[in-house]
Formats: sequence, structure tokens, C-alpha cells
Amino acid sequence: MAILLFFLFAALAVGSVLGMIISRNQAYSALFLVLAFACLGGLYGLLGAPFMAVVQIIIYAGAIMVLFIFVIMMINLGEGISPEKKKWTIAAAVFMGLILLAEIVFAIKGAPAVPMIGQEMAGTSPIEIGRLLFTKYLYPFEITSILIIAALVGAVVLVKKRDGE
Amino acid sequence: MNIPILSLITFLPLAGALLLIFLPKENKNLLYGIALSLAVVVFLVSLSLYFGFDAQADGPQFVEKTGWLGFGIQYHLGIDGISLFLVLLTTLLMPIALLSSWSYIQDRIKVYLIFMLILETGIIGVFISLNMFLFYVFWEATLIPMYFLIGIWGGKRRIYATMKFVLFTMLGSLLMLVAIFVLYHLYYKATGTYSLNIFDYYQMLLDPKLQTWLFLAFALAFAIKVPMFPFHTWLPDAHVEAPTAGSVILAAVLLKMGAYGFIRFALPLFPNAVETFLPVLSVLAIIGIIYGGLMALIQKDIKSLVAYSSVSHMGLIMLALFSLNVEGATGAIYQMLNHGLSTGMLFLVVGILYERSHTRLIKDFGGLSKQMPVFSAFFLVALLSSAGLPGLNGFVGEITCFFGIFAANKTFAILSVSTVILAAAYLLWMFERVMHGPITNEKILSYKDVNKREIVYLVPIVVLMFWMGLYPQPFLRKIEPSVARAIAGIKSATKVFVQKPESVPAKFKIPEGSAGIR
Amino acid sequence: MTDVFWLIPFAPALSSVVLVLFGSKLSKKWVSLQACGAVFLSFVFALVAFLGSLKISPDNFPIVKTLFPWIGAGSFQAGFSFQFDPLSAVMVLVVTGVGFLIHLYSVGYMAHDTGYTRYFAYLNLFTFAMLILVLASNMVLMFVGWEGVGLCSYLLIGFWFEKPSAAAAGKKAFIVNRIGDMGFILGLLFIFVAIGSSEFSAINKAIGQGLFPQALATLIAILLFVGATGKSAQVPLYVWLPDAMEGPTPVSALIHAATMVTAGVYMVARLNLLFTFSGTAADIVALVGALTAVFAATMALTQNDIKRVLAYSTISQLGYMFIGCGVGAYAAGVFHLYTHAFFKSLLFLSAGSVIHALSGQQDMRKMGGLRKYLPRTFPPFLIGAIAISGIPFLSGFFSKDAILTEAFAQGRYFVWALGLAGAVMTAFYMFRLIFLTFYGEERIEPEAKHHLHESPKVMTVPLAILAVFSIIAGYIGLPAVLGEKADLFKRFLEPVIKPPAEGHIGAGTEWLLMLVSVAVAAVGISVAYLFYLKNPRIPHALVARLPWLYKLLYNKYFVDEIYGAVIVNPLVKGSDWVYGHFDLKVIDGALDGSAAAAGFFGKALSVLQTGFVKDYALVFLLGAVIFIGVLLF
Amino acid sequence: MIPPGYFFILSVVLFSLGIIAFFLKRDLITQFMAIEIMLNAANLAFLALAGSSNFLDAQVIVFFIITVAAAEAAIGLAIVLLIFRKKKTIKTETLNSMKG
Repeated sequence: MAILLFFLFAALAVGSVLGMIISRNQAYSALFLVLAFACLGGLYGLLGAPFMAVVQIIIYAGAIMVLFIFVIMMINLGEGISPEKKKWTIAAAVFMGLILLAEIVFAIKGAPAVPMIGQEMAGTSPIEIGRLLFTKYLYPFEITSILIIAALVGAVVLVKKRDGE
Repeated sequence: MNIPILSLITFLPLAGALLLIFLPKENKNLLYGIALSLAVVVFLVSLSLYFGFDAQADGPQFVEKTGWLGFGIQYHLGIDGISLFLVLLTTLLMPIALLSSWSYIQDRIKVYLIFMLILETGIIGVFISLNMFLFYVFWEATLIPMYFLIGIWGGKRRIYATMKFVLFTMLGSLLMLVAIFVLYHLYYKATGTYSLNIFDYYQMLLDPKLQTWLFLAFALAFAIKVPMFPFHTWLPDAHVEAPTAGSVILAAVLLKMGAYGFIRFALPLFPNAVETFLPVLSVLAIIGIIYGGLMALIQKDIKSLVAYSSVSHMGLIMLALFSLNVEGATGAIYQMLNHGLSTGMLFLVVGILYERSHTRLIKDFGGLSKQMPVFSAFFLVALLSSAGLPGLNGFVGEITCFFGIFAANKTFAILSVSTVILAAAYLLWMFERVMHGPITNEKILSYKDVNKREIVYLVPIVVLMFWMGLYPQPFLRKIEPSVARAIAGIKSATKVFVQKPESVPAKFKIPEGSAGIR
Repeated sequence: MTDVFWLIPFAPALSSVVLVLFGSKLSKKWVSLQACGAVFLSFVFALVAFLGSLKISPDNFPIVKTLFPWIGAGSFQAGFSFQFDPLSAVMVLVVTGVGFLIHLYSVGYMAHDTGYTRYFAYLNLFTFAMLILVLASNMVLMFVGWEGVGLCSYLLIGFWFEKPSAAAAGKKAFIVNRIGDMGFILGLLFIFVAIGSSEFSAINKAIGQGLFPQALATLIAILLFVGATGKSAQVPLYVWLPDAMEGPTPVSALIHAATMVTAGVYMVARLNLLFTFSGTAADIVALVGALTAVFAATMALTQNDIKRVLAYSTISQLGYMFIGCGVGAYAAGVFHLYTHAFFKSLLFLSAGSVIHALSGQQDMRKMGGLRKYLPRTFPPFLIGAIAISGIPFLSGFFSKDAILTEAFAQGRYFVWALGLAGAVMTAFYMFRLIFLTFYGEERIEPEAKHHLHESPKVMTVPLAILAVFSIIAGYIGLPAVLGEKADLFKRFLEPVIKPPAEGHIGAGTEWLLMLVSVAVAAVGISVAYLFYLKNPRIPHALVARLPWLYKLLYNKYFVDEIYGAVIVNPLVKGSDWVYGHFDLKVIDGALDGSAAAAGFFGKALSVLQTGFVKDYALVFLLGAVIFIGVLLF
Repeated sequence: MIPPGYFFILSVVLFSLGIIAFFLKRDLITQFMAIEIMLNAANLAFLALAGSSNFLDAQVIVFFIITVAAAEAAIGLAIVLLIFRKKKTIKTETLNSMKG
């Protein structure tokens, strides 16, 4: 059952990423991405991390991608942008991307075996993550909140229309 | 003593700078009031160093030492008779420099004051650091505020001047950084412990060939800072373009960092290389003395004249230092203070003139003594101090320097004494053209004599000039023992080298690599 | 009683400081009172110390008083200490005595000057520095006075600094003096390194113990003498003194006649053991002195400026003092210094009175016949002229004669002959001065004549006093021929100055020499009478006959021009050239060049920097691929 | 059950697709999206490794990564907007003001 779900999500994720690449309209790209991220959320669930799955779907697929779509609408390029014309750059990029893929796959194959996943899928409840966040990772957690505030303020300041513009 | 005085005087200005950041930039009086009173407080606190300093005690005093970043990087401060007065000079001149900018600096006052205070922290730090890392940090830290001081508040060619100044000094100090790394590495290799403590490095006996390279790296950094011929050309440009206070600090204190570096680092660390290069350096110093004097003779801009006179004077100081005897080195240290006062005051005086006339060209002046008699008196005192007139401070330093040089090498001494003539010639000729003669330029008739504020910051310098000229013992007494120890250290290190390797006891032998512990 | 001697310099110092700081708030009257009073106080102290010292046995000299340790660095030690001995006593008395009279005179002379306070501040400072110079017990402190008087000289020559010539003259004086000072410093260093001290007593002791090799002693003595030629305006460094006449006349009298310029003589006399020990150096001193005496006298012959004539005369007279020192008659040299202080300051002050009367006119061609207008100035002037010309029974005769006699006695006939030649010219130019100024037709400009007036009492009284001393001052140093003990002056100085090796000449020869001197002076005076009173056409005829000679003398042998062309100009022009072609082009050029090179390479490499994000990313990716590849294999 | 290798392979495939997408796309926004894909691929690898060893800290780290990514997205998009306003375009081939 799980393996089936895995393949379903995997295929959907890869497919939607491909779709995002192919589509010329940015809005469609963004929607494809939402789908991809949702699939990833499902995969997280399969990995025994239900909390992360929810976070992924709410924050990524939800909040961040909404932001993207928002900006796309604001910018509104109409026809969108045609794909890259410098052929050799694409060739080189695709080629190197594939090499990287091969390299890492090769690296994983050579790595020592990892125990199977799924035995204790229900083992990690949000409670424990919460406990970790507020004990061991308290400072990073707080600092992250400062970071977010800074980002918030920064974004507002950056985008704010100044006099004379 | 439980109060960390050294940390206090180092970081109080920095704290002041931080405070200023949060103050409104429009309130000039408040900003100046805080900066100035802080600088005065720092000076008063630093005075306690003088009274607490025990000239006879061996080693650094007021030591503060705590671990900092690990790997030998420690927060290690301390002063001896050599750095004591350089610190005092800095803390004294800072309030004076600030006061002198009151009407000179008109825009961006807040930023200006912040940079000045940061500069003070940097300079004091350089003189009191006993850890190489700390020293280097402070050394570079002085560059940044100076860069902006010249670059923002400077004259017409300020960008060129400030780039030249920073790149020139940076070039030298980067080589020094490499040399510090090498020392660090060698020390670790020889002992297995990390250290950047300068006193640990004093114990190192280095392979003479390696010493050469390390010494050259250090010497270049310091020679550029001093500046010694032929690395002097950044100085006139920087001085001419810098605002008055910048010039004052630059001439009075920043140049001393170079000479200080020589006596604290370059000379004691590499005794063998010193022995090899001493003649070359001495000749460069002599060329600096005469060349600087001749160049000063024909300058058309008062500030660049004073800048070249600095080259000449610093040449004498370096030559005296290179004589490697107690008299010469004491004279050199004392002369550093004198040069700080006299050249600092000359720049102040030129600044006063500039504020009224907005020109510094000699030909634009003439007959000022009539219009500004009090100013004329101050100018003359500064000038005579710079020319080494007996009774004023310059003479005491100069004659002691001459004596040291003479005891080391008579030919050098005879050549260097020519500065007596040259200094009188270029200074008095300038004075004649600027202050004497009939008033040719009608604008001069509108110049006002020095005001109360200007008198307030000039008088302490004048008083010190007379004091140091008539009764120098309070200074010399504190300087001399430290200098004597430093010189003895250099001399004894040189002797170790003179011995043949066989005669060095086994544990002192230089290991295959290149470092050993002496 | 002698112990008060260390107090001598401080009254003028204090007064000077007060005048500098609070001068603007003081009334003119108070200023004059304070300034003159301070010098008078010093004079009283000096007198007390002198009288006290008369009772002290010669072996107890010098009396040293160390006020505080001054410079101390390693083996370089110098105290702020004074010493008192007969030589100092003479100098101190001259400085404070003549100095006081000149201060007094200045009250009248400078009465209408706007810089009145400043003037007295400088003058007091000068007195202080001069006293330091003569009282210092070591050479380092002496140098303080040495330079201090130089500074005051600079300030006072350039007193009327609005006049470009005055400002330039002051500067010239200081710089030329500094050339000499370089010699002084080097001599000082040689001494210090050789014996580890610069105390005069230590130096004398070291010479006694033979610590100096002969060659070293000569070198030191010559170096110090270079200093003396600067300060005492001897060949070749005399050029500043004539220009120094730009200063107020009392200044010329005090500094450039009576005191400062004699500092060199004092120094040589102070170190007489060194010079005598060296021998060669003493010969050089004598020779330079003799050359200067004649050389300066020739230049004085044709000058038209009344003060310049006196300036050249001063140079010439200083030459005589050096002859005295050089031939070993140090006492005679100092004696001449002492008499010269009276008659030369007298001459200057009376000249000042003349100038004052003529509203600043100094050109003798615009004077003449002033005798009847200036009844209180003329007699002192005449007395001064007679004294300097070497007419018997006035002070100048005794001192000059003592020098020349000694030169002859020591067998220095060449020096003696030069001295004699100088004496003729001295008599000639002095009386040329008298005749042109006070006799003959009036050539006064109408404007000046309108204001013509005799000087006030405060100026003429000092003249009278100085005139008296110009007459009687010589009687304490009578020639040896009048008896063993006739020369009181010499005997007084004996603790400091060893009498020269006996070069005996008979009484007859001595009388003869005296006669020659007198004859020579008489010849000079008569020729002057002939030329300028009896038959004024002769000088013009001579000029027409020997125009080149006249030009040469009138232009002072073009020495200033030669110095300018040979030393000053090349130095300035050369520096300018080096600055333009080396400092800016080579050194700075190398620097800017390397900056430009760095910039060039940067530009070249910046081709790689396209500015497109994707290109950067591509390189980044390539890097990642390679990095992982390296990690794997 | 599911071998962890599967997750890794998927993660790498997604990462490479992200790279390729970055180079194929020509506007800032979609390139930005490509970067997000790579980020997620990395997260997946992280969680896969954590799941196999039941290591909770890894989840916390991923949590942080996501929050930081949110902040980054906000700032990044703000910059994109700014660039668009200044240059009236977001085509990367027209943006080369970084050239020296």
C-alpha cells in the first residue's frame, strides 16, 4: 500500500515539475508547483513525519506559493516569457544536471545500507517536536522568529513606494 | 588596581560612538558636547596611567589578559614607558582635534564625530595590544575611520588621496599579516601550543634566512606608515586633502604607529635581519631627512610643506631608533611626542588659516602678522618647536637623537644634523612669505584673530612645548628604563645570533624547520 | 655674595613672560619701567656677584650652581646649571650694563612705535638668553642661550616685518646662524662622545689629562669655530650682519654690536684650553679673524648707509677679537670685546639718534653739517669714532693695541700686518662717516629738515654714560710695558685664561709698535679729512679712475649674489626639479602605474563577469559537479 | 516497505530537474520557483534519512528550513517586484547591472 502511494506521489511530483518547466505561463507554473509541493507533503507523511507534512502543505503549498501567484499577478507579463534561446547554455546546463544526477546516484549506491523506512511510522508526534523546539532548539527558534520579522519589515520597506516614484 | 583602565580608555570612545548613533543629528551642541566631554574624560582617565606607572618595574604594566577567541588569540593589553606617552599623546590630542573641527566641519557632524571616536579607540588599541592578533585588528581598524574622514570631509582630490592612503597602508599591513601567520605557525610547530603573545615571540630564535623575509614584511608595513623614503608620497596627498583634525591625528599619532611598530615588533623579533638591514634602513632614513627637507623648501601649499617636514622629522626619529642605543631610542620616543605636538599644532594653525581664507597656498598670504598678532605668536611657537629651538621641546628630542646617532655612526650623524639648517630654512621662509611683508591680498584685512575656542585648544600644546623643553625629566625618566630594556633585548638577541651554531646549547638549537625557542 | 649669580638671568625672563602674556593690558609707562627695571635688577645682581667674586681665591673658580637635571637619557646628561667665574663676570656685566643703557635709550627711540610692548618683550627675552649663554656651565645649556639669542635676533631684525627687506633679513640671519650651529652641535657631540660630559670644567680637565688626541681636539675646535663664525659674523658666514641693520637701531647696538655677536668670541675664550691645545685650530682662528678684519673694513669704505658702515665695522672689530684669541691673547680678545661693547654701542646709539633726528633717514649722502643741530649727539659720536680708530688714551687704543702687540710678539707678522691694514681703514671709514654726517655742506632733504630735532634726554643720557666708559674703560688693561701689574684685566681673567706662552719682546719694541699703531690711525684720519672735507673731488676722481674696484667694494664683493647663485638657487631650483621629476613622476608614477596596471588586469578579467545571473549559476554548477566528482573519485 | 534509496533517488531527480528548470526559464519568478524545488528536494533527502533512523532533530531542522524559506521567499519576491518597478522587466537576459 505504502509503496503504491510512494510511486503515485513521486510520479505526480516529477510530472508536475516537468509541467512547471514546460508551461509558458507563470501562473500555470506556479500551480504545477503547488501540486508538486503537495505531493512532497504526502511523501513526508509516508516518511513518518506527519507534522512536517502538514507544515509543508500549509506553508509551502499554501502560503509561499500564494505569495508567488500574488506577485505574478502584480507583475502581469501577459504572454509570459518564451524559453531560453541560448542553446548552448541549456545544453550545458542539462548535461551538467544529468551528470550531477548520475554522480549522486552513484554516491548513494556506494553508501552503506540504510534500514527500511516505515516500521515506526507513527512514532513521531508533534508533541515531541514541540518539546524539542522549546527546549534544545529554543534559541534557534527564537532567532528564526526575529528573522521572519526582519524579513517582513524588510519586504515592506523594499516594496513601499517612496516619494517621487 | 582593579579598574581596567586600559580597556576603559580604549573602549570608552567606542561606546561614545555607539551612543551618538542614537542621537538626533541636528543637535550639534549635544553631539559635540558628548563627544568632547568623552574625549576629555578619556584623557583624564589616561592621566592616571602616568601616575600609576612605575618606571623601574620590568615588563608591561596595567596588564589585562583574558582568553578571547582561542588558538592563542587573547585579549591582552599592557603598556610600558614606550607606549605610555603615545597613549597620552593620543588622548590629549583627540579633544583638541575635536575642538578644532567645531566650525571646520559643517555637514554630517554626527557621522564625523562617530568616526573620530572610533579612530581614537583604534589608535589606543594599537599602542596597548600585546597580542599580535589584537594588534593587527586595531591596526587595520584605524584605517577605516581615516578613510572616511579624508574621503568625506576632504578637499578636492580627496578620493584619490584617500584611496592612495588606504591602498598604500593596506599593502604593507597585508604582508605583515602573512608574516604574523608564519610566526604563528612556526611557534606552534616548535612548541605545540598556540600563541600570539608578543612576549612568547620574543623568545623565538628564527632561521636568519627566514628572518629576512619576515622582517621585510614587517618593516614594509611600518616603513609605509612612518613613512620612510621612498614610501612617503601618500603622506602629502593625504595631509593636503584631509580636514584639519584628520591631519592632526594623522601626523601626530598615526605616523607614530609605524615607528612604534619598529621598536615593538620589527626590531626585537628579527635581530639578525635587523643587523643586515640596518645600514639600508639608516640610509633611507637619512635620505628621508634631507630629501624631505629639500622638498619642503619648495612646496607651494602650506600643508604639503608641513607634510614633507614630517617626512624629514620622522626620518630623524627612525635614524635615532636605528642607532640601537639607549640615548638614540629614548630621543626617538621623545621626539615622537615632540613631533606629535609641533606638527599637530602646525596643522591646527594651518587649519585656522584655512577656515578664514579657504586657501592654503603660500602665495595667497602675506603680512598676516599685522592682522592676526596672537595667531602669529602661536604659529611662531609651533614653528620654532618644529625647528628644534632650544627651550622648546623639539630641541631636547633632537639633541638626544643626534647624540644617539652620533654614538652609533658619526657619518650618519653629520648628515642628519643638516636638518637643523633645512628645518629653519623651509619653516622660516614659509613664515616670512605667509606672515611677514606688506598685506598684499585685500581679503586678509577681513580675517579675524584667533578666537577663544582656538586659544583654548592651542594653549595646552604651547604649555606642553615649553614644559617638555625646559623640564623634560618627568617624561624621560619614565621612557628611559623601558627603552633601555627594549634595546638590551635587541642587543642580546643579536649576540645570540653572533655565536656559531655549535656553541649554542643543544636545546637552543634551531630545529630543521626554522623555529626554536630561546 | 657671589651665590646670587644664578638669579641674574631670571628677572628679564619673568618680565618678558609678563609682557608677552599681559602686555596688551599694561600702560606704556609701566612697560618701560618693568623692562628697564628687570635688566637693572640683573645688573645689580651681576654687580653683587662680581664684587663678591673679587674676594674669592682663583682656585675656587668656577662656582657651579645646578638648578635641576635637565636632559637625561642614558649617558647623555645635561643639567640646567650655571657657573660663575671672572670671564662670566665680565660678560654678565657687559650684557646687563650696556643692555640696561640700551633699554633706557629704547624708551625714547621706540616711543612712537606701535609695537612698543612687543619690542621690550623681545629685548628682555634677548637679555635672558644672552645671560644663559654666558652663565651656562655646560655646552648643551650654552646652546640654549646660543640659539635663544639667535631667535631674538631674528625677531628683532624682523621687528618691522611689514617691510619685506626686514623680514628677509631676519630669516637670513637665522638660517645663516643655523649653518654655524650645525658646526656647534657637531663639536658638542664630538666632545660629549669623547669624554661623556659637556661641562666646561670637565672639558678643561679632560684636556689637562690628555684625553683628547690632538687631531680630535683640532676637529672639535674647528667645528665649534664654525659655530662662532656664524654667530660672530666672520668670513664666510658674515653675510647676515649687514642685512641685520634692518632692525631698530638700539637692537643693532645691543645685539649686533655689543653682545650677541661677541658670543663666538666668548665661546672661543671659554674653551681657550682646547684651542691652545689644538694649535692648528688657533691658527685658523687668527687667520680667519685677520682676513675678516681687513675684508670687512674694505667693504665699509664705500657704503653710504650709516648703519651699514657700522655693521661692517663691527664685523671687522670682531675679526680683531678673533685675532686676539687665535694668537693666544685670549684676555686681549675679551678685553677688546669689553671695550668694543661700549664704543660700538655708543656709535650705534648716536647713529640712531641721528637717524631719529632725520625721521628715519640713513643715507649719509642726505646728511652733512649736522654738528650744530645735534649738539648732544655729536660729541659722543666723535668720542666713539676716536675710540674705535685707536687714538691713544681712549679705550679702543688699549685693547686693539694689546691684540696687535701680542700678534707681533708671537711672531705672527702676517696677521699683524693685516690687523694694521685694517686699522688704517678703520680710522678712515670712521672719520669719513663723521665728516659726511656732521661736517661739510648740508644735504638734508627739506622734509626731514623741517622735523629736525635733537633727541630726548632719555636717549642722550645713555649716550653720555657710554661715552664716558668709552674713554675710561681701557684703563683697567694697560699695556704690559707700563708695569707687571698694569694689566688688571688680564690678571682678573687668569683663573679662566692661561696667559700665552711668553713670546717676549722688549719694552722698546713695544713702544715702537704702539707708535706705529697711532701713526697708522693718524694716517687714516688725515686721508679721510683730505678726501671728504678738504677736497671732496678726490673720491670721485678715484672712482672714475678705478670703477671696477669701486663697484666691487660698493657691492660688497658680490658675495651675497655669489652665495645666491652657487648655493641657494641651485638648492631651490634643484629641489623643484627633483620634486617635479622624481617625487611626482618616478615615485608617485610607480605607484599610480601599479594602480593602473591592477586596474588593467581587472578590466581584462571583467570580460568573464557578464553580469548575467545564469552565467554565474552555470559556473557555480560546474564547480559543484567537479567538487562532488572529486569527492567521489 | 519502502526502501530509503527510493526517496533519495526521487530527491536527486527533483534536484536535477530544479537545476534544469533554472536554466531553461528566463524570468526571475520561475527561476525562483526552480530554486524552491531544489530546496524541497533537499528537505526530502533530509527527512528520508531522519525517518530511517527515527531521528527527531532532523524534522526540527527541516522545520527551520521551511521557515527560513518563507522569509527568503518574502524578501526575494519583494526584490523581484522592485526590479520590475525599476527596469520594467524581469527577464534575466536584460539584467546585467552586476557587470563591472
